Amino acid sequence: MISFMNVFGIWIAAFFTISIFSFLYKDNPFYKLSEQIFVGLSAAYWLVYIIYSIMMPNLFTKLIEDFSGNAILLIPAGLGLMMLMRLHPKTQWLSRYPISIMIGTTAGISMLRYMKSDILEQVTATMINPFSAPDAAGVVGNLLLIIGTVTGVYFFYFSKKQEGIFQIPSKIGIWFLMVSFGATFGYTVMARVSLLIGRLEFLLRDWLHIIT
Amino acid sequence: MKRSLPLILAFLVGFVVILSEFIPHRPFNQIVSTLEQWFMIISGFAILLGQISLIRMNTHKIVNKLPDWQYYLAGLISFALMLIFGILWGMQETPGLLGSGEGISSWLGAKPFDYLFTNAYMPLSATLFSLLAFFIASAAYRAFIIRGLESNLLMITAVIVIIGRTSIGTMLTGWLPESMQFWHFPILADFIMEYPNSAAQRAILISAGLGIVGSSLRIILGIERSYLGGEK
Amino acid sequence: MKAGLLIFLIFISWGLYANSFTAMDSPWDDGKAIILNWKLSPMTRNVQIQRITDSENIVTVLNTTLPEGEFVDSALEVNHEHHYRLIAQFDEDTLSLETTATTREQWFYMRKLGFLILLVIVCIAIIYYIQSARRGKEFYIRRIAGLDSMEEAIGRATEKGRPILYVPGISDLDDIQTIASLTILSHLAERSAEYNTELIVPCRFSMVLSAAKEVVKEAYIKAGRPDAYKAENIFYLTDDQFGYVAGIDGIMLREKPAANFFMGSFYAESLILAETGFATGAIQTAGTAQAHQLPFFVVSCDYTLIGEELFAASAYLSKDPQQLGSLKGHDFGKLMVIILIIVGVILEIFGISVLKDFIAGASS
Amino acid sequence: MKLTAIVERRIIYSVLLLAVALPLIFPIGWTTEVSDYTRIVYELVETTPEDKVVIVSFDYDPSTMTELQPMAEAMIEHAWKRNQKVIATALWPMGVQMAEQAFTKVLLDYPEKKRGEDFVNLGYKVGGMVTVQAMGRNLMEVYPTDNQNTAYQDIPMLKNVRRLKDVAWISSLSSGVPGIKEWMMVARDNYQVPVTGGCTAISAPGFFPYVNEQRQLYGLLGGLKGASEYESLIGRLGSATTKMDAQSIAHLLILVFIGLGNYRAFRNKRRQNS
Repeated sequence: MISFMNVFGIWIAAFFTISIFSFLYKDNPFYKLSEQIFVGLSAAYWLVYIIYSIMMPNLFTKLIEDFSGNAILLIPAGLGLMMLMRLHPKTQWLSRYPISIMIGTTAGISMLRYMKSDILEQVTATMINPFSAPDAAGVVGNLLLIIGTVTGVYFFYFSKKQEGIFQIPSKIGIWFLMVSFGATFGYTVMARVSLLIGRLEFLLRDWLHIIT
Repeated sequence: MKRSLPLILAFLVGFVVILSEFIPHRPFNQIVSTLEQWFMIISGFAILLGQISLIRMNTHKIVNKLPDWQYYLAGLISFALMLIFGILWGMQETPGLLGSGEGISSWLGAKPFDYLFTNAYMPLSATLFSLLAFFIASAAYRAFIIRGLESNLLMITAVIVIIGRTSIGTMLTGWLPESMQFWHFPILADFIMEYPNSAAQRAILISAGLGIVGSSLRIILGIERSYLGGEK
Repeated sequence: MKAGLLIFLIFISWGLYANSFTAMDSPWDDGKAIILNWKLSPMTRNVQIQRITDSENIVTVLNTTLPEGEFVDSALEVNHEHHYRLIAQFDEDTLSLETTATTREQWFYMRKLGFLILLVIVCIAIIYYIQSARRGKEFYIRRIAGLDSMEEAIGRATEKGRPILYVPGISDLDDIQTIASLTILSHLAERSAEYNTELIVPCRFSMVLSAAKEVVKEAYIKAGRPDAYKAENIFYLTDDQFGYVAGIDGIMLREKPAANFFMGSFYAESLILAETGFATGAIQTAGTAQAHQLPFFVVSCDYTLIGEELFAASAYLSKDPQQLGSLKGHDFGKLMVIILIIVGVILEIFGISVLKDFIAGASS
Repeated sequence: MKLTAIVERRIIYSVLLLAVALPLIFPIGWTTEVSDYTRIVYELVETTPEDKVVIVSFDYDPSTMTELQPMAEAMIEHAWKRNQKVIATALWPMGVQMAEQAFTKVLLDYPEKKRGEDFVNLGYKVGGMVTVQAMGRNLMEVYPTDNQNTAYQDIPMLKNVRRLKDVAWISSLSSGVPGIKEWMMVARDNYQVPVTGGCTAISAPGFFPYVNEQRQLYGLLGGLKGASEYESLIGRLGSATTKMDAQSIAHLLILVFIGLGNYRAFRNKRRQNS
């Protein structure tokens, strides 16, 4: 039976694979069906996943095993229930408390994290001696790195009319952005084609057995 | 009151989080991880809101026989199936209400939840992801056009990096002498990735970082409050 | 006899040579580290440092040949006395030294001083400019094409009698980009209420759904059209990244929105959304600070808000003096960053790393 | 002839689909220039004496199988060719099945290799870096049995393998955390066992700096390209080579599309002008 169910599973997978691909031609009943099944399955998947991997170990198991030691967890549990009060129009305003606590946390954490890793770390990484590189290409590269970073940051300067001489660094900044966009695009092609190869490998090998 | 108390809460929480970054002493050094855990638990409860919204919407469409209602029925059924399987027999090593369902597992080769995961969810997700290969091709065809200096830069670097990443690049310029190695496609592509690309990425990170610091500050100070909605 | 004396003298000289091994609590930290210092005779062959924990378990924390040095033993128990033993091997002899130290947690991280100072400078600048904006000072803001187009996009949708699709990104409320996106949504909702154009907002997370509902409802009330607000147009699809995208693709194909907005945090799915939207002929505006996804929006959308432009949007759209003041504060930060980089590079060229180390302290 | 946008898209999609599918069915076997990163991995395996025991760790799941599975197959084949014995471990739960699949595939060419004597699958253990640390002290405590429930002490090839120090090299095929970095930080830095491995093309640039003088990583296979280079070194026309052919053709095709797009834009412009 297992082997039959295995083969059956592969046929299901092949059906969904082809249905999603069919979307590239045009919208059709197979895609519509797969899309809705996908939405339904995945919504339930994450619900079950969150119950077993987050709610059980972090809340329920802890409260059941040692209630008094983990009584503080009643606060987030209470806030979670306040969130659910949204379901009733009369009690909807209660959900503002959990939301504001979560947004306050987010704001605090983001402020620190981005100041540290996206501003200070990037700034120190740019503080280099451009002439310390072993070869000419390295020196040119380092200079480009410094100029690109500075002009790029300047491009985002909003509160000054970028005219005349002030326009030049901004223009250079855009060039760097464009080079970077092109490079990122080109760099990603391989990874995306790999995904397609993976699906075709499934269809041709596991389903049709055309290749080994 | 209904409006100002949440703002005060957001301020207090945000301020304490920032303070705790600089204070190594207890209890401050545990505040952030505690709040992060709370966040997980609160959003764990909140997920039900979304799911209820999904069920309501689908039932609405099915009951009123709106266009394509059959597909929404299929969606609702697959939602229920996955949920029931998960609750009854659990997922992977976690048992459900009825234990791990050895009987049904030996028949299917896996727990029903995992069976659906592997044979329906995974292929759906992977195939949707793989559509990117097609879209990257059509976007390249349409957008990488010689027009002005900026779009040329975009196109030329993309072409260099695409060539440099595969064996085509090695074949095309492999004959270059040692002194001109810099122009060898794979090396040139690496150079672009390492220097001009990093520079622009850094500029984006730094300025967006400032935007985030500013927005966070406005939220903590209660200036940015649209997320709370109206007064009533 | 002479030989014996010689050996004795060598022995004495070892003794005289200040073989030292000290341990001290690492200052200004969370009390999890101890700094170990040793200074031994240069004839040392090998040095082993062991931590002797309470249960007589002996852990070797370091093995080296250096006769002197410093080592930081970290991830230790807080406010606890720790015992260390140093075993030094000479050519024929071994020497064992012991020391103890107590870890202490302090009230400030000294290494984060640079971080704190810069953070405070940026924050004070932002608050200062907000205050001066409140007092009536006007700030200029340069043009952002992606936002000027919003009007045009809404107009087009109204003309064609088709809805507007707004995707608030795929991150939860724990991403500031999502919150920035909700602020933009509030402006857009107000405009679409005025034009009486339908607005569809699919959400990936329940928290975002709740906030988005509040935001849109408020905007409709503000525009004086609470009757036109349709709660069912703001809905949840699924928590799954690609499931969510599949759902949005379906909406784009069937509802045929005339204008698509993708604002917030996006990952790999950016191109799927933008290309499908392009195929349906919608006018598309995107905005994200996710540097890796920007190229895909740039090639497939009509307008793209790049990086910080997403956060500048609410100031730009509302022309609210406080928001503009805050933006001026960000610009101050940019100026500071540019100056820091230039000064840092010049100092580095002369081999001075003080500034770099001071700032880098925080991230280590 | 004027094509509508929809027809153009459909043509692009069909051509791309064929361009990727055909090389998979009819392998071309283009050889590529072998990079140093790959050669170092090859030489490590090649110079390890016979009868040594080695570890291949499967730290990935089906989502990155396209790139990493060929590496696993090629490295197992190479080790067997040199008569080395392979232990499979997994820091990712799905890695266990990945290992079984890889062994099954290579066994087709090496039917004489026996489970327990030439290879063993110890299975998945949770914990990442901590687990690797524990393996450094005592393998048997971490893995009392293999995935077939055979007790550790009853597995012939593991008789002289007590801890990580007793293996000749470790290869982590890694698509994230925990993965190659954890192996490197513990097995290489603490126990001085050569650590090598492979990762996806996207994450490779982050790991190449570790392939340095100190050999923090003993070479690295970066994505399909690395895997196909390895296959060409051991003389195997494996799936990485055929997939790399598909990659190269797809890349070429995208370049052709860019060219055609420009031609079309150029023609449209001329038509507008005239």
